[in-house]
Amino acid sequence: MDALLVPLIVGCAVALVSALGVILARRPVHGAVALLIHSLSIVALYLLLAADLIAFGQLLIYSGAIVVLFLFVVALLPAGGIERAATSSRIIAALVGGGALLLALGAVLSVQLPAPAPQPATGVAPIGRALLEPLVVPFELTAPLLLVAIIGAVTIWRRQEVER
Amino acid sequence: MSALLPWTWVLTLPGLVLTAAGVGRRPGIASIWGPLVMLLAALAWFATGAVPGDVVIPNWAPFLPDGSLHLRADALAALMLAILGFVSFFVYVYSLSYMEGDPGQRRFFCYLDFFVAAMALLVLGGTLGVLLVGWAGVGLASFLLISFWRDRPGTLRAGLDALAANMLGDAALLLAAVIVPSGCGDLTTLGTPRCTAGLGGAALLAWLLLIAAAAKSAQGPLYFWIPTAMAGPTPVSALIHAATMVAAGVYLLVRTHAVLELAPGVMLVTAWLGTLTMLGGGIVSLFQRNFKRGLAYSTISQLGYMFAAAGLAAPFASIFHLFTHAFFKALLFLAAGVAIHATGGEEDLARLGGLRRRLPVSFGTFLVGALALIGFPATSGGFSKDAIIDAGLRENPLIGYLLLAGALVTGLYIGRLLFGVYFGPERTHPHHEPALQVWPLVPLAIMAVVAGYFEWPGGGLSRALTPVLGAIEPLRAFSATGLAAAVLGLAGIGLSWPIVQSAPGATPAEVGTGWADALGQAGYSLSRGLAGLQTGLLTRYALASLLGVAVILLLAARL
Amino acid sequence: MTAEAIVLATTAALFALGAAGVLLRRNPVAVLMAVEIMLNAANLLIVLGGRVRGEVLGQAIALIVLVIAAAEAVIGLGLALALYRDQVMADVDETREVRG
Amino acid sequence: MNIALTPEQLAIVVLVLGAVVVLGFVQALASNATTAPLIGIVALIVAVATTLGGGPVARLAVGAIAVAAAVGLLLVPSLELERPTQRPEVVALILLGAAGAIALATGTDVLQLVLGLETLSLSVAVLVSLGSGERPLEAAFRYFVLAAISLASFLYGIGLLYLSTGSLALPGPGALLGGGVLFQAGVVLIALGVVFELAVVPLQWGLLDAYTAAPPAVAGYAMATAKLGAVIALARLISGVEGVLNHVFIAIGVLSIAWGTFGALAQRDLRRMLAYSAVVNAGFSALALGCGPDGRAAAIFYVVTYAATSLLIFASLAGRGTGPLGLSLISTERLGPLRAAGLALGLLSLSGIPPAPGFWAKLAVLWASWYAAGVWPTVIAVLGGVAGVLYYLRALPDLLAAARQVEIARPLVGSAVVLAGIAVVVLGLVPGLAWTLAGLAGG
Repeated sequence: MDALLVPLIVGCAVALVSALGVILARRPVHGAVALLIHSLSIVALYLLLAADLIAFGQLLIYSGAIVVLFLFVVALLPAGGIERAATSSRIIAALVGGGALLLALGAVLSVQLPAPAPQPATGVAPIGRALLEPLVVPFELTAPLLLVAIIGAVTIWRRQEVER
Repeated sequence: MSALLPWTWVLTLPGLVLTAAGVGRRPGIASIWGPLVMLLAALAWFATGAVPGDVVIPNWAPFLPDGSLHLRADALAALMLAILGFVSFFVYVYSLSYMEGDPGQRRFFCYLDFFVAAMALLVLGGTLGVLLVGWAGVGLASFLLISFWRDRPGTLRAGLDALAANMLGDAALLLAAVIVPSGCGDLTTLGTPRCTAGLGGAALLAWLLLIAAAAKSAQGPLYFWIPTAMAGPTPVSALIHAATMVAAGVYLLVRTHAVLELAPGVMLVTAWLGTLTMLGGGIVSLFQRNFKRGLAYSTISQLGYMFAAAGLAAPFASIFHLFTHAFFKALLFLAAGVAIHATGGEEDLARLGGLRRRLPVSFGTFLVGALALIGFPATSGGFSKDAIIDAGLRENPLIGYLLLAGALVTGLYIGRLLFGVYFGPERTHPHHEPALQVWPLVPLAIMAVVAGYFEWPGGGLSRALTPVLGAIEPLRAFSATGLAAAVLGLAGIGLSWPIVQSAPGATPAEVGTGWADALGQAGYSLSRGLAGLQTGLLTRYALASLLGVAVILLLAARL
Repeated sequence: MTAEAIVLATTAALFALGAAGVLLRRNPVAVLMAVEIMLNAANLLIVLGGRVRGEVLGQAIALIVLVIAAAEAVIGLGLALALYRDQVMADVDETREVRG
Repeated sequence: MNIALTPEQLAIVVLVLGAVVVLGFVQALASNATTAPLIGIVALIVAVATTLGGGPVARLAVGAIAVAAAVGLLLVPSLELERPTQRPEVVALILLGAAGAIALATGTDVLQLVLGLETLSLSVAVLVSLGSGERPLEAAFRYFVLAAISLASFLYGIGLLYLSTGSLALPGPGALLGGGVLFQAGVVLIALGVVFELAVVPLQWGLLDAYTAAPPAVAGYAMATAKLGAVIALARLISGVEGVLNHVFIAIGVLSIAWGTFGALAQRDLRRMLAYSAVVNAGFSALALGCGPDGRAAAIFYVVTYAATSLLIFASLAGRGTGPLGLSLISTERLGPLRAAGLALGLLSLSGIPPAPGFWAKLAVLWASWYAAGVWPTVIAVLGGVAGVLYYLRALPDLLAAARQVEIARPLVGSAVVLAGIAVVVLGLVPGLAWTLAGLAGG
């Protein structure tokens, strides 16, 4: 475990710094790149936590699809979507909101975690079995969700299309 | 008959449907039969032996302490139904002429039908839950009828004022209906030890009932809505804001007098509230410029008498005065309506005058009503008011003498209206009195004179009501107090002549309504401020939501 | 300080950072990126849960949550683009017809 | 693999299949306004039929949500869309949203809850955004972002719950004893995630604007399904962890009643007033949810009556555009007798005038609240409840006066008004019926 501690700390630090980059970048394209780094650092953290499959999922779905989608959208923005500098009231709001949340979560999370149970055999098969046995209903319920997302994206995009 | 009486509240509903559907060449003609049948049903019930009968459908609203659909037919309900049927029938007939040509005439009759149904349900209700249905229904009907002429300024505001006052009463009654222990809610057993065992006991229940009654009957500081309610058509003022609905508060106190008697403090408050409202309403009436408002304050004052009686452990005197008052006050309003209608809607006392020659029937019946109002011996008011003053002198002499003094005030204000409108120089040119408006006045005038003889000398009314109200002291007719009250009333009328001569129509006065206005203003300002927080700024929304989540998380998970 | 505690603290910090980003940014797309950070934090917590419990169930849950996050991003970006295209909003606090 | 579907899961499958069928013929259905909604209604009827043999929760949830979706579908022909040919897609979204609401209401673990919630909330966001004009789009985006934040905290709550118990099941009775702080925090975050769909203070902001700007035909559906799903889900969630959440729900309930009442008082836009009224009514449900078993039954009873009433009101307003609707303009709106009567009945029910169902539901909540929440919450709720007459009934005199004007009625809109109206009347005259069902589902 100790051998893991240093890379883990590094991974967490990268994740936090890149997240900071996302929220501080005035150019959305910079933000998207920071989001990519953030996503990759999360991939690393998953690997360190011995969650291999989900690490690959994150890499494919998040870094590969979602972040790229963000980059596409940013490319479509007029003038790169650059925004004005944040006013002081906005900064205060961010500090207060983030701080309050951190305080509340900190108060909750300051408990002793149970020692990790022995790790199960890794591999794809157990996860597949978990998805199809205890989680079969949630797994199936992703179908209507994705359907809504697809129809939604198409209809919103065609909302302003000129009728022929 | 006892099986049918509980269902008399549906009698006006066919009329409502027919009128709304456009049946009848004269709009509203299909509606007038419901009240007549209601009156006949109530009379038939008395005639066939007055056998009490209840309709109970248990578990109708199972989430209430007493959730049965309970309709009670007893002497008190039948008496109220008879009053309601009698007055409303003649008001309907009168309205056929009064509302003629109004584009909303059909709607007017539909509202009236709805009102009568709700009022009948109110008096037939056997539990707090059923009572509430009628209670809120009459409030709604009152709002719709006050705001009936939407093209006239201020009618919506007047209706909302009435709603606001009613709302407080509804709140009190609603609370009373949900806080009684399980299985309670029957109006006749509300005073039993089991039912007053809840939090707050009998005192809390009595307070809630008193607040509800005071709001409905415009007592004390809650009177503010009645004067503005006069914006509605005059037949409405006669039926709802004089004879029946405003008396529902008195009815409630009488119906639940057992609870009131368990809370001596609340009794005393009720008696004083009634007495002071009686005096205050009478005095304020003296300063009104508007004819109908002058009468409205008179109603407040007379309801004060009834409240005082209820607070003086004399429920029969209270309900007896309710009975006689319904006739003579409806009569006064309808007679006033003839004058207002004939002068083309003139209600300003400064512009009315000398109408007795052109409107003899209106004058004659108004005079009869005025005499009954001051308690002239041998008229209906004479009997009922003496009963209340006697109760006062017996239970609490100070209140008794104040009630006696009230007779003088009564004479003063009604004399002022009588002389101001029907005597003096003629300032308008009224057209004739329509027959349909005049002849409903006659039976009301007759009842205003003879209603007292239902009790004296035979004691018929008190005998019928004994099963409901308990033992009733016999009426002492033509007593010294009665004589004194009559003399004071006549003196008041006499003294009012110089007042009319010197100051025709003083400045309009509304006393003690400032708190309601201030409360309303504060509510609306707060409302605008609160709506201003909904800024449409995503950042603000997100900040507020996140702070909310953080606070709830801290409180809930750490406590 | 165990590895699990460090990751746990990181999830809380990431969650708060994402929230702060929503409050800080004006550009709708940037706001959505900040939301993605919050979703990532939640998913990291779930994976950590699987690790602590010693179950593969955590990873399976995290996979489903990834799907939810993807659906969320698609609709969010669609709405943001529609806002741009209609010239309704380049700043989340700029246009506010619906208020009061 | 052999999976036996429960009736409510079968209903979800039916609805999704219905949506797929409609989507398969988008091009063919785009020109005809009525065929797609009718296909959807057939799916809803089949879905209800499949749950007739299910438990009380399934029957109540599927039945009520199906009625809400059916009214929404009947209003599709008069829906104010920016692009009118998108009606088939709207039908599919309504069916899928209903499927999500059913999953939310009947889900047996928190992951099902979040998936149902997300399906519903995305479908609502998209439906709102499709309305004509810019107002709906703007409101939909705000709603979406706030919903996304709420989703993130919901998922974080799932993480905490899983971390502390290793299980995703809804906490059963006694779960509180074994759970620590992490467990409690997880449950609170999950509950707040569901509460978001109720639009109670302090999470009301986004939905308030969405209800205001949404096309009326969508607003009724969105309000009814979201609140039905959320309240039934919360009633089941809370039953295992009363101690943690009761105070929270009583507090946010009372706060919402006061907030919504004051917010609505001075409104002169009928639509905005109805949005604030949604906050008040959500407050009553939330208050009831914090009041023990009787309270939970009252909450379900309340939300059923509220759903019927708001469906009736928005069905009566369907086709009125997405702009503000001045209270004083009602008389010139030419609603016609049927819709004026529907609107009047709906407003009367909301204002708690007996014997409309809104009155009974308030009584039920107050009764539970008096014993469980105490004096002051009950008194505030009573006052907030009766104060409704001041803003709901302001439009009534004009409305009734205008009722005789003629209208150009679409038969489907008329049948939607009639369907919702029948629901309101039945709930008003036989309040015991819904109460019994709610008691079974909430107990």
